[in-house]
Amino acid sequence: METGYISAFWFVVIAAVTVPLMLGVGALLRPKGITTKKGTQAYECGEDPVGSAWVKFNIRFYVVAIIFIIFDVEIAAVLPAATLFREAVLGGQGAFVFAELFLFVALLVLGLIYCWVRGDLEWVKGVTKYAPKK
Amino acid sequence: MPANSALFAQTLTQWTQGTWLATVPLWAWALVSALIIIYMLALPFGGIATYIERKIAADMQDRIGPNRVGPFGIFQFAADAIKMISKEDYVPPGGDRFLFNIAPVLVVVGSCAGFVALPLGQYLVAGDINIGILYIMAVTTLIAPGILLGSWASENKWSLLGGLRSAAQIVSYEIPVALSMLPVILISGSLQVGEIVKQQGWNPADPIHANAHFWNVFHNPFTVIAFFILFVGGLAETNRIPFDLPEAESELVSGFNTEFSGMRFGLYALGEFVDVFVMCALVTTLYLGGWQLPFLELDKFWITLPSGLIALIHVGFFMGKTLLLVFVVMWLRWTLPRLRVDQLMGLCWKGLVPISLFNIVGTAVWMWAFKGQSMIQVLGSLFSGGSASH
Amino acid sequence: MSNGMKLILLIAELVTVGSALIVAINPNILYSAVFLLFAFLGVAVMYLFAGADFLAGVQIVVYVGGVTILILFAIMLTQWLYRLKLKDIGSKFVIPGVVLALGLVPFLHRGLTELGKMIQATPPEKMAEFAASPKTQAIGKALLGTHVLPFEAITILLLGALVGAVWLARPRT
Amino acid sequence: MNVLDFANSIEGYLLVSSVLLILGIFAVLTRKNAIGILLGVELILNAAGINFVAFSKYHSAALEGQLVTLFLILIAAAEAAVALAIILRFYRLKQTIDADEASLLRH
Repeated sequence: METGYISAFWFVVIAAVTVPLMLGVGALLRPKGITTKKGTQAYECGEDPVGSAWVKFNIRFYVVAIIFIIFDVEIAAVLPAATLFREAVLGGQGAFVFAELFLFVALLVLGLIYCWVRGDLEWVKGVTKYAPKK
Repeated sequence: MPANSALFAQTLTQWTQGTWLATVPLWAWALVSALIIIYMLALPFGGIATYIERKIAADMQDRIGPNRVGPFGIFQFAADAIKMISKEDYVPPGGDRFLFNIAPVLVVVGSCAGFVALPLGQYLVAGDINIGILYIMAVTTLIAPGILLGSWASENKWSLLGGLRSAAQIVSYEIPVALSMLPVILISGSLQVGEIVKQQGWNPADPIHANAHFWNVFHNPFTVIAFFILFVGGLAETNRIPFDLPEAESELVSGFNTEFSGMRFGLYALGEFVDVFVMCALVTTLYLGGWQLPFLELDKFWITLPSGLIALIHVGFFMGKTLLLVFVVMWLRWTLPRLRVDQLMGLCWKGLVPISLFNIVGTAVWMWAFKGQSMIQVLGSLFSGGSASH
Repeated sequence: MSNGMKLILLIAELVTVGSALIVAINPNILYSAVFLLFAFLGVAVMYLFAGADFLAGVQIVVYVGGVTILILFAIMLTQWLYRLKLKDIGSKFVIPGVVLALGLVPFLHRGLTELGKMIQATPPEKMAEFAASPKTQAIGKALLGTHVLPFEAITILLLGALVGAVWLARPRT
Repeated sequence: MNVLDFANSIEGYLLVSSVLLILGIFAVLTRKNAIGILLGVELILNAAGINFVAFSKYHSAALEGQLVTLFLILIAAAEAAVALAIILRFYRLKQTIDADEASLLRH
């Protein structure tokens, strides 16, 4: 294993330790005995919060996440082939790698066109459809 | 034979040759390099950036800005830090204490760990690992779950809405960002950041002409577009204006960090600024030649410069380019209005993603047609009658 | 490999197992999802130590950055259903579940103890050389060479999954 | 055998993988919540991935195991997307995500 990962390990450890460290330093420095009164509420512009804070939200967030994960996976899958492209081009045999890359882009474009045409990328579509007719 | 890619630690080892520090093992130097970069670069930058941002804002709005603490108010960030540290450590009573505590850790780790693969100088990169770009993509994904969990744990409607927007925005814009890194990978044939920067030098005497092709942003017309897409996507991933919907103060109070106060808020703000730096440094590394100077190679200069001076010049150029981009980020804040949610998603999926897919094909065709040479090299070989091409 | 590195691997394995335990038995589904994130990270470190650097990166990008976000969205979207009855464990299959899970233990134990005899011995230096070699380009060559057919099949499957999942998730009137 | 060496051996990897498998099966069978079942499935898939990677290093010192794991991760992501979309659909139809309620082959 490369030694660079040792650095990565220390970075993660130090960054993770920094958070409790700073909060701990604060606990030592700050004046004692002054605490917010119990029974404080969530800050919603001074009004009393109505209902649970864990509201139901727009399902569009979820559809976007689904589209994202498929694109993300496709990109991860094409990275190894992409690193070979330069070598193949300089060696005069780029056609195969190029075909592979083109297929990758074509599949992503197809998926994107499907989502676009069927309106999954329209953020406000659901709202306007359910809005009461005048 | 395992490759030694902890270049920063290795450099420290070499500099301390012959002193009493020579017996310190590599892992300890790796720890030292992590301490140096996080505590002397990342976190101070996060602090000073708040001061710089306020000063820039003041200049643009014809105000004076912070001017009380120290000369030109330069110690304002220290005063802010002391204020935040000494504030009450507040956890919302209805919220989820465990998730509330763990969320800032994820955000800070996600932004600080990205520094590992950023080459500050030729030999000043903490870990030049061979999946460098993938590594940076991987660690920065920790930020989105951190923001989402923190907003959930706050038990506040504004927080939750801000967190959901933020997560959706970060994951959406990760696609154009990743797609805009692909042209660089096609050009360089490597995920290793050190290798990518090395190829962006200028060396017409190189036997394989394509090995040193000047900055990637000028490699072909498509990479110019990809550079801008990467920058815009980076703005959105770091929740900066004009993409600051997650913390839009006019509609969501303060967004996902509404309930975070004192040092907890400080850590979020710090994480955000560090993330801005990582993003700008990544753009610099991939497209603006990293530590490379335009048209100069200090190693092959007509006088032999001391290696320490070369390292300093490299770091200076890297920081200069990166801070210029950071300045642009702050400049945009006072220039552009905020987008609406539908415009945000539309810009990403209907604008940036198709264009960056087009860029990939375009770059591949260019590479194929011109044997991997850049625009400048092609023009150069045209003027010299094709003699420079191999 | 030095003892310190082995210790890091041991910690990663313990984190993986401990997080998986919490995923399986914690009644609060949100905590299960959060600890699933840590289990994914632990598995990524284990991949790294087994010489699969590229896979470790893909594991984090896909699982932590993708699947976890998706699961968290799903939990937050549906949570008002079960926040009142946090006790999530307790389907019809609790007893079969415990029996089956415990029943697998002797088989796996036997498999593990017999394993040393079953696998062929790989020379340690070959193993170390394999673990140290960079994998990205090698995987790329394999994906474009010997394994091109499953690779293409999977990219097409992903397109199908995108169309199907978006169709299922789309709001209807 | 030293515990550190055990962690770095194929037995250590397979022990982790089998514990993940057992816990995954346990979660799949005992969860009422359909998303909980999905969490269990993810554990099982990761257990399989660990197995392939471990054999790839310790048994054959060849790349095949890693390729299978790569395919596995890619398919697992598609599976998660489709499974969560199905759960969402079920939630909209029945206003519940209790997997025990999903007993009809139609909607």
